[in-house]
Amino acid sequence: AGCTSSAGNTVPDVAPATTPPQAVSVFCGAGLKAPMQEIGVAFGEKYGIPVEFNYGGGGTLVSQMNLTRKGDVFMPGSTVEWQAAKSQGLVNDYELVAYHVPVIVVQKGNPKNITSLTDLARPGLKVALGDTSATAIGKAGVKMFKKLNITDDVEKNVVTRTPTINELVVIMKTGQADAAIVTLDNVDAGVMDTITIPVSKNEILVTPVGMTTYTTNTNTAAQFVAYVSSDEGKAFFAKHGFPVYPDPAYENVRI
Amino acid sequence: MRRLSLAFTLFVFAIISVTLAVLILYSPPDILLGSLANPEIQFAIGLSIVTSVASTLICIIVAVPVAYALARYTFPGKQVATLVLTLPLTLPPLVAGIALLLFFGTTPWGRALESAGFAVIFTPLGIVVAQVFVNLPFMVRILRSAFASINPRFEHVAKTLGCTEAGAFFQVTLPMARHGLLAGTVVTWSKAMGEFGAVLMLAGATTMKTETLPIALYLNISTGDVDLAVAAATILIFISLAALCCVEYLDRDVNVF
Amino acid sequence: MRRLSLAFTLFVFAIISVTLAVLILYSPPDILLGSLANPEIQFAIGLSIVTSVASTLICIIVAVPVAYALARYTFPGKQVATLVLTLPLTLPPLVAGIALLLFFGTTPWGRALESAGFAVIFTPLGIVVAQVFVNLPFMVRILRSAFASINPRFEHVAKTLGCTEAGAFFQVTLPMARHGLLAGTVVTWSKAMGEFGAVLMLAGATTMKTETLPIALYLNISTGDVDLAVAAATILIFISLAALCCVEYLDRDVNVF
Amino acid sequence: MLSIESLSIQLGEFSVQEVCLEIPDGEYFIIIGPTGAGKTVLLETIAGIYRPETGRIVLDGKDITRLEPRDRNIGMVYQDYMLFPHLTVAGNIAFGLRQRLVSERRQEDAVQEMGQLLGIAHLLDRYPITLSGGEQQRVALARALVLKPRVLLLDEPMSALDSQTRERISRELIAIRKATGTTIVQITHHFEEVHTLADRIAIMQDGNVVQVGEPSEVFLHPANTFAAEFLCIGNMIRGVSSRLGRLARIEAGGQVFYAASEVTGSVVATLHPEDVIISSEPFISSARNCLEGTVTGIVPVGSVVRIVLDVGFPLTALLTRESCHDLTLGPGRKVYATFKASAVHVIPVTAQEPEYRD
Amino acid sequence: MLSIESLSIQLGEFSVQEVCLEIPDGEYFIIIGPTGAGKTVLLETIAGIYRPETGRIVLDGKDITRLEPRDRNIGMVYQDYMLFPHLTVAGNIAFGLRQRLVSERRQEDAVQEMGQLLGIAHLLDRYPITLSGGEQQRVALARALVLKPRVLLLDEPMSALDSQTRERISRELIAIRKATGTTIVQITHHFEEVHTLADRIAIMQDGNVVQVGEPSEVFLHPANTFAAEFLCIGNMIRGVSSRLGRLARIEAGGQVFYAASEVTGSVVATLHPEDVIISSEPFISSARNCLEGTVTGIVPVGSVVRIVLDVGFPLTALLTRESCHDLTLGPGRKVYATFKASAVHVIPVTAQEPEYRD
Ligand SMILES: Nc1ncnc2c1ncn2[C@@H]1O[C@H](COP(=O)(O)OP(=O)(O)OP(=O)(O)O)[C@@H](O)[C@H]1O
Ligand SMILES: Nc1ncnc2c1ncn2[C@@H]1O[C@H](COP(=O)(O)OP(=O)(O)OP(=O)(O)O)[C@@H](O)[C@H]1O
Ligand SMILES: [Mg+2]
Ligand SMILES: [Mg+2]
Repeated sequence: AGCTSSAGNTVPDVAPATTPPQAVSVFCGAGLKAPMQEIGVAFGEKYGIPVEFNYGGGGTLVSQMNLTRKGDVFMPGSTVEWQAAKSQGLVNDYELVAYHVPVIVVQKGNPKNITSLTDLARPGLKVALGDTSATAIGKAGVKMFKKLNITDDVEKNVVTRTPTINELVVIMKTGQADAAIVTLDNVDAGVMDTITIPVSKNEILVTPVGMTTYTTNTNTAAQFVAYVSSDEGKAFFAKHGFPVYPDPAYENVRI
Repeated sequence: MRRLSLAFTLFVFAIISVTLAVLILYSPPDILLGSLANPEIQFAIGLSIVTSVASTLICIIVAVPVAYALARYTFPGKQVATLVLTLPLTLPPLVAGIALLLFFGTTPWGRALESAGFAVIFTPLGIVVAQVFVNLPFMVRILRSAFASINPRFEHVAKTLGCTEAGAFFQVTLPMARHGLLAGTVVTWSKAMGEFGAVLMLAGATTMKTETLPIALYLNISTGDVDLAVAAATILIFISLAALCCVEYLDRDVNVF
Repeated sequence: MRRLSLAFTLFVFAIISVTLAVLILYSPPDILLGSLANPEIQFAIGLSIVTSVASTLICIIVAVPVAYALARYTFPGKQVATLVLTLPLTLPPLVAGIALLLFFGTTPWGRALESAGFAVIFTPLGIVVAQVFVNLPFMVRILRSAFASINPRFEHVAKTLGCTEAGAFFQVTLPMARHGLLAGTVVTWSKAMGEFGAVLMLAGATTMKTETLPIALYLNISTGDVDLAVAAATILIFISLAALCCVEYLDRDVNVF
Repeated sequence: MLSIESLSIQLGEFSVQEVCLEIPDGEYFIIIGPTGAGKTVLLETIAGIYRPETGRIVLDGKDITRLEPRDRNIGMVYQDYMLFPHLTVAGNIAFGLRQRLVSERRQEDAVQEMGQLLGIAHLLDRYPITLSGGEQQRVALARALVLKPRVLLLDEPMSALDSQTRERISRELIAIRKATGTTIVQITHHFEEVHTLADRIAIMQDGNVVQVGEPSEVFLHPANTFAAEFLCIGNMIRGVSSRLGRLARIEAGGQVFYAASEVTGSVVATLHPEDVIISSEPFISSARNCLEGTVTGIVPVGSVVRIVLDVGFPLTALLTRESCHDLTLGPGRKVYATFKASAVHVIPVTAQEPEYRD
Repeated sequence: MLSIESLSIQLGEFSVQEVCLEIPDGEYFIIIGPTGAGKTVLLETIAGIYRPETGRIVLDGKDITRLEPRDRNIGMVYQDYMLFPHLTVAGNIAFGLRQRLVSERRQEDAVQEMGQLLGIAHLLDRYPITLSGGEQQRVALARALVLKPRVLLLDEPMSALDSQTRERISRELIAIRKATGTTIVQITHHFEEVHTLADRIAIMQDGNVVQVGEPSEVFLHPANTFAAEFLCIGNMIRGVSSRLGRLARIEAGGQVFYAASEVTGSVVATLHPEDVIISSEPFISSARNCLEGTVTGIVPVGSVVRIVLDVGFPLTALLTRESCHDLTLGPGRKVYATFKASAVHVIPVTAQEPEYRD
């Protein structure tokens, strides 16, 4: 079987290894596109193995993997999606690469004077959050509020829960909410201010990378996973504003 | 010709029915029944039906005069109007949602509407607004073609028989364009029923408030739960089936040739 | 009637143009130009145009005989076929994508096609397949109505003038249905151009390979880059504008009343 | 009184120019003219389908030129019927009544009555597309008649009917006009209808009204050679006229005959074939022209026979079959053609007028 | 040779039943009949638009009943024209030629020629919807004629034309038939066309062919009272016939007259008005019937005058205006009506036949 329609130096992804080398197919969270795209180029130059990314929401990627059994490497936004994939037998072990650090974003200049998580419980605020089941950030929020015991009060302020972080960014940009919880890499400093959440109260997410269970391209896949989780790979994440794993600041993050 | 087109029909029929069958059979009956028993899904079904019917009605009411004006009258700027009214067709729903969010959230008109009690952002009303915005150009485009295919002389004749202009339109042109009207209604309602991107942006996905069936389904996919998603899709298919049966019943026998 | 319908037109025109203007003005010109210079965006534009044109052509070629068969012939199971061919209309694109993934990924037919060199999963071909699957029912529904509105006696007359059945269709029925055909083409092409969910599912979002403009836009939003996304949408609007101008030019003056 | 005051209509390259007509109440007015003369355009303008460029249409002293069609109280039967394809025959007939909010019951009664009157009662539940041409035409008539309009415009309303049905409907039209005083303006290509129905007629040519008058008057004295030719006046003799007392002495083809006219110069003399008497012997009287000629053709035309003579110029006479038989006519036979000077109508040939051709 | 062999067609409630016709090559065959008789359905079945239930259509020995319309080499002009609205007049006329892959140039030439022939050359670039009725009809004719088919079916092809144009086109049709030997089958409501064009005619009623024959024969000897009535034979006298030598002695309304017929019993005697001679004095001869009567009506009909007498039953005679004037006829005047026994046609009245009504 051949994937004749793909461009350039890509080659069939299920055929036995031949020359030119078979591309690594990476199912990658859409939010990680910026650093991963560069890693792909660097990896290709270094090992002469092309990398093909398929971007999407974590859930979408799991569905695709489940239905098609394609993809050599899986790299979702957080370990939450990894667990979903693992429960379906699609992946096993991972390497951790970087942190997705939840932060509070507020409108530019912080007009509502929000300084901490507890301020989100203040009556009259408009808060936008991720969906509690569909997004890792939503799940993280639930845990944070529970820890602070402000779940009910925050819930009263929630104007919308969105299925991806994308909508939260757009909502903040169009001024439809006073505050939202997003991850650090999503912050657009031009239009919003960031309020950091202390690590103790935070629910920091970690981005994993690993091989799929069914890949036939084991060697290159392992090579790619190793590259991404190497310091060389992590540097690209650092460049794009991700704290890389492991970071002493986030030492006691539970995964 | 007959043989060829029947062969094509059989072929397309086979592909679509196999695909739908694969989809429907994929979700085990117990999951399907489980979803149906779920109050969240029940709410989503109800909300989807109510909003899609409402937005389709609004589309019809608005699109009929607009399409008629574009098909019949000449007025300054008609060509520009024709283009602008067709443009939103290509907007991906997500972008349409952003545009609506920008319009209602950031412009003075949008705020004026909101303070006049017409709040659309993150409300069920927003679902209807998003569906209308996304579907209206479809309805207008289809109806315009339907009206343009009808000889205006019939209206003139109706007027000499005592009709007002509106009377001639409602008693002659509209019934003569009923094929196009039905096609437009089916397309609009179907799209409204399945609409997702724009609704999500403008109305949000608040459980038991603005969660329509497609959104419920998307949330399920996002959690990686394909089975539940497919169950929701199956429900959607059965609702459509019922609705389309009604429309086909209306469309039956209206060929007077 | 005239005044009322023009008022409606003006109203809808105003809302749509303001909304589009807000969207277009939102992305500063330098970002817009920047995106246009970006090879990834350039590739996405090209891919979008190529795949949407291809899928529209396929839709036309397939839908014309199917719609004709449904409008003209009687055959056993016609009612069922009519319903099934309209059903996918309501499927949210994402679900349509899942259905296609199921079909091509899990069924023996799908695998047979793949081993025959017709690989659609995560390939550009998949984009076309997804667009066709999602849009074909629209085209069929609209064309069916257009054909049903044409008196078959014209075909009979053409046949007595020496036409074959196919000749009569292509020289009489199809030109007489050109309004509906153009409407269907505009709708189909626009939807193909903006299609996202089904394409994402089936063809994936591989940069420089299966990344269409709506997907580029989605990826931009995902990385928090709303400005770039809106710029992509603006480009989409301008492409549509150009295409629609052509279609309106074709549709001009074809009223022979 | 329906007055058309210098009405002009422009449609593409074609125009109706400065038409003036006065049609008194209850008149049966017929418009004739060659195909493409603008008859339909004129009638549809009166009905309100086209907007005139200039001129006025005045009905009973009220200017209706800019009035909505529905406020004119004018009914029309269209040449192409224009039945609504999505309504049954009954629905078509009742269409106008429904606009007037007539009760369902009375609509039904009126439709039934019209159906009986026009012989289409058995078709009421059918759709127009399944009707024969004549049936469609009668439905179109019924749809207009049922409204009992003040003025009825009929555009070739019986062209698709056989002569029996045509006669029956003509009788009904006359009865309706008598009962209601409706003014009827009709277009027809049947001269028979002109003779049996019309109070007055108008001849149109190329968007102009060429002549208006009572049928007998117009047939006897066509205004110009076009009218004479269009009216199929059998004999049109080109000649030169000079005065001779109170008569005109006309020389044509080497022969001389006399006409009761004062026109001199280059002329066309018209003479109806039925005014020509054929006899075996000459038959002299002061009032009559008598020319000798030979029979060149005998054409039976329905119930009569058309005899063509050569009397220096071709001359046609109309005889009943009986007379033709009694005279034992045959080609080459020498006979005499007698006609009154008063039966000859003389039309001056003006420079502008196109050459008379056949 | 076009043979229609017991053709039956069913359309809704209407049916054409067991029609048999034999039309030899080059014949001009005319079908007449009241509106809704099934003439159009019959013609369109021959053209291939409707499929017959039973029966065969055979052209030149070849069964074409199930053949595709395009393989029949039959041209048709439709009653409702059926011009293609999306094509110009030229496009409509060239349509059939395009199917035959005739070269562009020759198409254009043929279209031009047809345009000239039918007087529509100035309309070639227009769309049908802007044409007048008569113009559309001529385009429909041109579209069929240009293909020079083996058989030409014309469904009321000149109903929307004025008499001059009609005459011109009739002449062209005759010329075309002469030049190419085309068989022409035409439907018409104009008896004039029957007389001037037809070799043979058929009368249809309610889906049946009632009578076939040469026009003169059919007009003189209608097969039944329906045909006689439909043909507008002016006098239909109901009476009782008995044999008297080689004649039939017919009693009607207290009067007695003789007919050259062998039919006895309850009869209807038909007599053409033009066969009745009116005189002031009786005019005795062995071969003639001479009845005394009073004038009850004088109706001028175009170029002739219809005189209605009461001779015990109503009797109509046709005179030229001249004769009418010479006889100084007027209502109430006592005159004598003379007609030959051979001019009277006697139709037996059978039980099934519907009552003769007017
Ligand atoms: N919309 C139009 N554009 C251009 N020319 C037109 C239009 N409508 C009518 N005409 C022309 O105007 C002329 C008069 O048309 P009209 O229908 O009045 O003729 P008519 O006298 O009724 O002829 P007929 O006896 O054949 O019905 C025709 O030559 C026709 O081609
Ligand atoms: N599709 C149909 N369904 C039912 N009845 C039909 C259909 N088509 C025609 N008829 C009926 O068949 C009869 C014959 O129609 P046809 O058109 O042959 O009449 P015709 O003799 O041509 O009359 P005309 O002189 O009025 O044109 C009519 O009474 C008509 O109503
Ligand atoms: Mg006309
Ligand atoms: Mg007919």
